[in-house]
Amino acid sequence: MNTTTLDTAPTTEKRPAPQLMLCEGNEAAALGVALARPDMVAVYPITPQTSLVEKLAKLIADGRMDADIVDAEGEHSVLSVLQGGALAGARTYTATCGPGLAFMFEPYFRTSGMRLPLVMTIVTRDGITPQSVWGGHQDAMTVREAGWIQMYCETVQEVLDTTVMAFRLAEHHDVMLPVNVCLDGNYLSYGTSRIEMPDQAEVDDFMGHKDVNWHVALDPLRPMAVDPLTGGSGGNGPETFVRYRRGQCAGMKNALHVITEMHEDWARRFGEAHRFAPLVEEYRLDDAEYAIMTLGSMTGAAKDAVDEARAAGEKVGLIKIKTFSPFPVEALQHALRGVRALGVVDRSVNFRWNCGPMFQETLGVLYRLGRQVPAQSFIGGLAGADLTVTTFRRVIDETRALLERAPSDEPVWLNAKD
Amino acid sequence: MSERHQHYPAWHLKEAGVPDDLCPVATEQSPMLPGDWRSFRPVVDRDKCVKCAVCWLYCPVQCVEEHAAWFDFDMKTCKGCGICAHECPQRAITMIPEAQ
Amino acid sequence: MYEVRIHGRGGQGAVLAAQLLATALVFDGKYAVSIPAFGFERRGAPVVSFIRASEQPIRQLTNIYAPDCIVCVDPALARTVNIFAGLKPGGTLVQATSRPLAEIDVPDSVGTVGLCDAVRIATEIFGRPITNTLMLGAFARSTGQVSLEALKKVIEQSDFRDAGLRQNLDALERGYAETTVHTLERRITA
Amino acid sequence: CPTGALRHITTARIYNEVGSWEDLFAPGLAGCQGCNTELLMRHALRRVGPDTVLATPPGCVPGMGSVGFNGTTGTKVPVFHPLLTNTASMLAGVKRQYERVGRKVTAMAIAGDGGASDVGFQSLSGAAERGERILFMVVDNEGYMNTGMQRSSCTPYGAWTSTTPIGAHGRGKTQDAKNLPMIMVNHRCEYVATASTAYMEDLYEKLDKALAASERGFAYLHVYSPCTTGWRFQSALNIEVARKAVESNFVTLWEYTPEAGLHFTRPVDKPLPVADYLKAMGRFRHLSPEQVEHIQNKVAENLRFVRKIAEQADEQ
Repeated sequence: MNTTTLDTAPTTEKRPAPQLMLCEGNEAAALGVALARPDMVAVYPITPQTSLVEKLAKLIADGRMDADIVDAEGEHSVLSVLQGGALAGARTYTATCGPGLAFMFEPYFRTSGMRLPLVMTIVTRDGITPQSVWGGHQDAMTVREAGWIQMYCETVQEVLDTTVMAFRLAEHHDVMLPVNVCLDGNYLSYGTSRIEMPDQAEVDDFMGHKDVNWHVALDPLRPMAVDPLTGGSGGNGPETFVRYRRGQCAGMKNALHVITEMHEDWARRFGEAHRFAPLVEEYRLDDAEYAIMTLGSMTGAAKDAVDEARAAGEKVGLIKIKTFSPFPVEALQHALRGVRALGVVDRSVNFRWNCGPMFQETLGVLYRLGRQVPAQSFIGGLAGADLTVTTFRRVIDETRALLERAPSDEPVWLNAKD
Repeated sequence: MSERHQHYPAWHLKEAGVPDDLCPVATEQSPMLPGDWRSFRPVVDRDKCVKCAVCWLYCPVQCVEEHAAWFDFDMKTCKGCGICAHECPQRAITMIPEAQ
Repeated sequence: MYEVRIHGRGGQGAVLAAQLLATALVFDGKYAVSIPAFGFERRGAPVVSFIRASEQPIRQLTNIYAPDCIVCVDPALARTVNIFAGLKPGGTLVQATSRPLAEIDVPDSVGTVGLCDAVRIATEIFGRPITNTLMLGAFARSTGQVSLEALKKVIEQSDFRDAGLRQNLDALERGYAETTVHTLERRITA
Repeated sequence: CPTGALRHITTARIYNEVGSWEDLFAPGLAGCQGCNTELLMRHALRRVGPDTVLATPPGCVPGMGSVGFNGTTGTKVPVFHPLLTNTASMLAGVKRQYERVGRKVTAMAIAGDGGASDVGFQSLSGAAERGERILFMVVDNEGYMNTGMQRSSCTPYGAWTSTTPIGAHGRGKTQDAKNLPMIMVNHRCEYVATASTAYMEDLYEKLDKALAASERGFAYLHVYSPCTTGWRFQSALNIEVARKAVESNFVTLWEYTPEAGLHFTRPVDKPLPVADYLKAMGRFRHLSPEQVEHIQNKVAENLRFVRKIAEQADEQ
């Protein structure tokens, strides 16, 4: 977005009184989708995503949303139908989680390779085995290397707002990548809270012109072969393949500043209730000696725990990751600048490193900082386990202890019996 | 029916301003010609050919060309499979070895 | 922060009641969050849902372990579930029951009891024991945390699949009117 | 027609009608010498025309370069390489969006039997159930020929493939072929037909009907396509092998619509023994008399099964 648009955006004073309502996270995602006016949604029900697609179906049945809805026979086809739709020019959306995400891995990987600007909510779910239908980030974390942008939401309002923004991000010409809005199964998907509905006309203005298949199309008026075989050990195959891969990585990198600009534009248009940290949120960090790191809906309880600790004189702050893919290295470097001990809470497991995935990614950022910061991986909230203020008081206590002693190589399993 | 058979011109990414590192696509037609695959070539006996088009109907590469009074083959693309010779009802086509 | 835990059985609308209550709290100008507990909720199985209300924005999206109030929409549930677990000393119990206070086993942590013969009233109104809207009326009467007007507005805006608006408004009003509230001063010993 | 005169007239008629229409594939494709699939796809796309989006899942069709290699394409209409598993669903999305914006575009698949009957069957079945408006053509060469002749569920009993080899314990495939077109009939598609490149007039008629049906619902065309390389016969004999398959009733040609039911389009009154067909190919060279008998019985059973449904349609 250029500055002209920002300057002409309506000011807070002119804005009509926001429409207050109460809804659950899944419903907020559906309302965000409706605001973004997609042409096509494809759905397949799976816990805890189901109420989201039910809401979409109802919005369409009630005529409140003008989109073609495809009840496909499985997630693999859900994403495939949308790829076809996008190649014919449709703005497209779906939602899934856990086993459904695993089932769609083949078209999932291809979506980013074809630079199709799909938006898909992952209503995060743990598992696949031990079988669990409850929340956890293992599904979304497992597909980290598939080239999608992933943003994690903390509140119901953030779900709604991020869902709308995701479409503009995906379709930005410097990005052209599919986006996952990650919304925690259970506590956020079914959690009901007060939100403000953005104004449709203003959202339309924010979204701008739609053109999702300017770069690749299946259109008899623009004949082309889409996704021909590329590579091989001879000729121009490998360099052709590398060119596309590098292009994907460049799109990912570009996404960082597009996400930042977009969040700023959004907050300017819709007001402070709609202001969210785009990449990394720094909470009470300014004079903090040590910090805890969170992702997604656990952050609310963690902030309350930080407030309690602060009230008791502790110099603790909190770092929340909003954008996980691309990983916000520079923003996180900034957040970690004065931190002398760090506790990172993950709701999933990195099997290779015996720690949480966000913890492992953060180690790379600390290396870039050139600082030896004692850091501890905490793993909790698996399979729907509740991460409460009490849990985070423990995380804070154990992180403070790192100021005096070395961290453990083992993760701290927050919901374990021991 | 005929409106289905209008020709659409080729489309070019570069002219449309699309970066070449976005999505793997191809708009240039493959220049490959398999005429050099042949070890036998079809030869038409023009006196026998009645232009029944059986050779055209069954030619996998569709390299049959119509002439005034007979059908012949485009040797740039003929792979020399011999189907035309085998199917010709007039026995008007013979497969002969390509010259060494 | 005011925290409520609603106990019921699958099919009785405890989760919906929590959402309706949270909405009414927002209509009263408060912030509110409701969270259902997650299990395999099937018709008849014990279920629970949580509501937080505050004058300030609410950040915690978690279950509630030390509620200010317990609403139990099923008369027999207390026999199988410890509905009083974690109740703050002097907290409120809002119970659907046909029995008088003397016949109800109430632990010392309870300071206020609201009783409503919800099954009987629901059967009169709906022909079925749908007690959730009735018990919202009972909650409003027992705690004063939410206004009857806000609850009415919520019900008027809701899309009920199985019962009419008039019936639900009746249920709400009768739940409010026909609840008896008892203050157990002697028990507040925290 | 014993004199061949009838054949002369019909082939010339097809040529006169469609011969001037453009071949919508590049002149050079890397199909094997005498490839029946290449023959079929060139005719089919010529008939269907340029207002088409073509999907060719992994297999011989893109393998011969129809979607191209490293920046060149082998097709003049928009063509893409879906996954082996999602051809029907991707096409459904394409077609739906063009319908939404009011454009008439044919969504067509040319898929192999493996990608249709095995790993791609779920999306095929789902699209057929939803009545997606697609022309789905299956090229049945009875195996995974592009990867080197492995068994598919459409491979017939007894056939050698590289995964049903002949050895001390192996005697070729031990199961009968899945009857995919009959399964599609049971989806009550808008149109289902079987065809053979040996019967081009029949094939063209069915392409016309399938194309029209694909504007109303799911149109499914199952074309038997002998594979000179995988079935082990000389390339020049391709059409003869295809013809013998029909003449022996190993393959039956019929069409189905929900209104008219199922009808044979080229019934064979005096079929050849199936052995005459089997002998034409190296992949059946090892068959024991018992195996040949099994296949002959299977041919009879298949015929009875299809006939029964055709008779039900006749009674109506």
